[in-house]
Amino acid sequence: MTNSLINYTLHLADTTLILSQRNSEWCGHGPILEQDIAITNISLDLLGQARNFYQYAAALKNDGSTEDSLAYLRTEREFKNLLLVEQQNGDWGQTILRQYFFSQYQLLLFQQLQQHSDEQLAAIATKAIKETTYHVRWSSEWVIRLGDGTDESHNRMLHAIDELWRYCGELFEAADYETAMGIDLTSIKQTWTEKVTAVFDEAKLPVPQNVFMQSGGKKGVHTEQLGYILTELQYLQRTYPGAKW
Amino acid sequence: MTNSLINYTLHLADTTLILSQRNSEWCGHGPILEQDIAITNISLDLLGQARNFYQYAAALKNDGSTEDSLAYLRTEREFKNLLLVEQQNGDWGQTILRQYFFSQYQLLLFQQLQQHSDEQLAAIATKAIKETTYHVRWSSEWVIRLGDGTDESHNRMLHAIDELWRYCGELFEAADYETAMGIDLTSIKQTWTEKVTAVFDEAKLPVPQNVFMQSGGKKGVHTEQLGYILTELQYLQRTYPGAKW
Amino acid sequence: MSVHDLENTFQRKIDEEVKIEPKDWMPEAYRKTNLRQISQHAHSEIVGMLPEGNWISRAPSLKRKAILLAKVQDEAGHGLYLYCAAETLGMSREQMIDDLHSGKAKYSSIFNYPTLTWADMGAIGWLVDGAAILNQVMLCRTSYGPYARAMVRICKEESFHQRQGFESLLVLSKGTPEQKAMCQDAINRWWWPSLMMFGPKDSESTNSDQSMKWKIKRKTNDELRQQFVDMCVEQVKLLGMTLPDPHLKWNEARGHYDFGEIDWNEFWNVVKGNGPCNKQRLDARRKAHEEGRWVREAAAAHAEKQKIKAAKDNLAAA
Amino acid sequence: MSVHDLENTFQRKIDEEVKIEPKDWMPEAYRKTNLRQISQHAHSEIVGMLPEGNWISRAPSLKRKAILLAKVQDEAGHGLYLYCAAETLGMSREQMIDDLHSGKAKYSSIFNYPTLTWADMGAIGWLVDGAAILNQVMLCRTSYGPYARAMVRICKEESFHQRQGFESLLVLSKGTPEQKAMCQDAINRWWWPSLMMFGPKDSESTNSDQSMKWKIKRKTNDELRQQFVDMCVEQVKLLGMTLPDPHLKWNEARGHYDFGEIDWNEFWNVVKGNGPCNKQRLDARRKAHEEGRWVREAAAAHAEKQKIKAAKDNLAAA
Repeated sequence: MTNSLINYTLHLADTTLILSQRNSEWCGHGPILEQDIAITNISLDLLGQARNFYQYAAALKNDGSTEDSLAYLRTEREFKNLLLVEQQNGDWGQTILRQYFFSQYQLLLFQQLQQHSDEQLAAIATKAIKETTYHVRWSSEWVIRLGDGTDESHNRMLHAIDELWRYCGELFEAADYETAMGIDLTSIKQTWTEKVTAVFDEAKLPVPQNVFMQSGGKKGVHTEQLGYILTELQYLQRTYPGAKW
Repeated sequence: MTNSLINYTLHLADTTLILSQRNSEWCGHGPILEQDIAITNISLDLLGQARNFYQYAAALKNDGSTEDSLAYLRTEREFKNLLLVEQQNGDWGQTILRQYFFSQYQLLLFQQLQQHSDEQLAAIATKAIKETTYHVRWSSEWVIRLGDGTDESHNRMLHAIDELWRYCGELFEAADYETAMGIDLTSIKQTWTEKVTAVFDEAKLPVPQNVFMQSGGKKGVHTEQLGYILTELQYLQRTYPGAKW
Repeated sequence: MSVHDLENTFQRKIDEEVKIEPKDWMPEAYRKTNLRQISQHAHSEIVGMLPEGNWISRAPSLKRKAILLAKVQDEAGHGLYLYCAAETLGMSREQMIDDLHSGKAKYSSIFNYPTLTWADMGAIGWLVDGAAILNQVMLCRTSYGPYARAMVRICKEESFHQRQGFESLLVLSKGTPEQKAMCQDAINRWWWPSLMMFGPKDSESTNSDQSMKWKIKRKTNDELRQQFVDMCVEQVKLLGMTLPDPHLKWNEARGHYDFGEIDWNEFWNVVKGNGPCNKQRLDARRKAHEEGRWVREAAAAHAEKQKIKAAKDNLAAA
Repeated sequence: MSVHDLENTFQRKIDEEVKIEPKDWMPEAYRKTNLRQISQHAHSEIVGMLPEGNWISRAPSLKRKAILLAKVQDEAGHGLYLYCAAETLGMSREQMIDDLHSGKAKYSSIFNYPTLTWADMGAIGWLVDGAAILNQVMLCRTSYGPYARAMVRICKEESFHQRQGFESLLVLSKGTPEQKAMCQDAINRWWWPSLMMFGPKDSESTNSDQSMKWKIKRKTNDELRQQFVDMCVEQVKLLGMTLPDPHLKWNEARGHYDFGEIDWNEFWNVVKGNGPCNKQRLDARRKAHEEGRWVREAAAAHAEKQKIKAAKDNLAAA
């Protein structure tokens, strides 16, 4: 049980960290100042969640691990983040679509985790519900704004869907540790699909059918993206082992 | 004297390594298969030169340093490469222009080094003359082809000149260790300017006047580019210290 | 009222520390000076996100990453307050941004220097924010109301940033030999540019007299610079580091530290556009603006569609 | 000569191991099959540069970086030989590339897998090049002259690559615990996809009979696959590693190793376009082609200008 709990917590931590890292690439480069602030804010929120999860995982491992040793000293095959969050930012449309797909899922997941028997996970989830609700609202509004904006924005959203949809299946494919933790991804999938369909409908965007889904992230088999993210993220800790910052 | 020799050799090594690294980013992404091969070939040549210089520097330091410890375990402020070679590839025009600026300079430098009292530097330079002559020919032909090709290619070359010219001054600004080594950059600058002017003339490209020149690379004060190059280059050695590959 | 009366009323408000508000009459030169200063301050906040944003992905601990993200986000927020304050003086944000991108409007030269190591983050917090704070505390009492109020909000956050920057250097100064060297190196590279943040010597500063009279500026360049030096000389002792100025020396008679001559060549060169990162900073801002165009256009188009839809729904309901 | 006579002459050449050359008469199906196979082989070399090119910047030593660069460069060269050989059969390189980008033409599915660690470089050299070599040695005796000659040149270099790949794994296998684990992990991920390189089982392979008759293909899929398994089972012992197949077992009666069933679902899925990297590989090739358009156009424009200038000079000289 504990192994599954640790792995699951690491999955949650890695996922939020990597998405935070990707979003933070926009800092200073956003399309509008207010949105630069918003995406950085979301990045901060996700980082805060990641830190909570890493700290919990470190406590569970009880072997000297810290939030930093877990984030900075593990390698690609040990990371358990979703493939979706390691994908490149692409344009603004791709970034907010990735956020919407993820946050819609995360909100439903956190709502479920609030009831989980593991009190710490439940507490972290509870703490994060309010900001995640905002993430869903902010990103879904952007999906609609861009899907039903100009021809150009609509086409860019079609392209973004083509890039990202194939990574949405993994959200609902339970890894062994998720099953062991009793996470019900089936009901989450159903609600997620309904919500996404409704938003896409308002955004005048088509919901893809019959797309083959990629997976592997939850088990440490990533795309070629993650390695590069880690070279930047981990460089200083690798270069100055044991130093305090 | 030895300190200057070591620093100068490291400057030569770092410069060729970083340019090799930049060029190799094109591998598999070049505009024409034959040019993919050519740029990869140049990358290999430069890497070969870098290895010769690093191996010599390691021998001079005589403190357990190896070509790999020098390339993989020094940090940004210790690297002495020219600012020119750490700049981004940009488009094909910017890449071949960077190559031309550098190779034209390197050929003149190597011709001078062939006569240097340090036999090893002279030997390395001699060995590299033939391939460097080819680099000059290959890149200058591309400058002409693109400068006097289509309107689009001409404009892209103008943009490339705007990006890179400001880094050409540093080629001829002697660092202390270059002066100590008796390198005559003044005569190199004169010939370089004549050659570049002739090529630009044939390419129907304007030679910029009165551009403020950036420098610092030879002294370890780089642009914000180098740090990122090193996170990728050095990651595995930093992650697995002491391992053999 | 005659112009002469208006001018008298205006100057009396200033002398009596009554804030000038957007709807008040003001001399054209006062409006222009404030607009230039406030918008350039806003540009500085935005451009200033870039050298620090450069180290977010490589921050060496999750805590430092969070602190840095929050700092840069605050700076964006400051830019927002300041653009809003500047807009009250009659120029649109779009126009201000165009002026920045065309080179017509300036931003603080300090951001034209590259951030080369992690320690630069601490050095920027300590020295750059430190210098900015001296300027800004003064500006909290500036005569133009919207500017003063924006500055009060900003000052609160900047003090926090400066303390975190210093704390980050303190940790390095107690760390490994490499970290100590990294700390000293960053201080060596950021010290003189920070002194340059206070602008030219008073004797060569063109705008000063009128700005002092209108209480846009409340202390001179040299006064602020001296205050900064005096403060930093004490603070650097806590780090066990040195400032890269062999001429730093307590002058008993003046009651201040003497310090070396700034390289004014470098100062003017960077102001003129020849600093290490001038091109990169503006290229980055222009690129963000250009690549964001389709996003802004789509948002506007969508908003328009919503308006039309709402109008239709109203008609239908009526 | 009647078609019947032409066909007889053609088949007799093949039976007597006389190469078919570009100017020879050949059945349309023979021409098409060779064109498809050679061009797809060329595409494979080019696309194959991508998974390996992915580790050039991160190669863990200068020597390994040089070896990898040289390998990828060789592959580009192989692609060049093969495109030239294919062009002799009546299709331009431009058209072949368009077919690749449109999805009409295939390339070896093995390259649709991601390279996730440095050890993947060694695994690809050992297993993927190893499998390719078995195919290619056979092709050195293929009936179409230009293809056979290209393959002879290619085989020389590929053997070298395979040895370097194996040697790279050998070093890992004698290294730190992390390196050993990295080595085993890469073998685990690349083993089954390498077996899939030999294609469907003979019983389900559509092209085989005619290809065997025309000596385009000289051994069956299953024959080659068995040869590969037998070889690798011995080689993996030298690494002190295991192959991820619990059913591997020497079969005395057959004189070969029995091995487990390939996941044909995965095989067909990847062929159909659903592998982990299918999209990325084609996107990268299309992008390179698109972004290179202005370069090719400029080169052509310049060449044209040179021609005109030369013609003028000739006239002037006359």
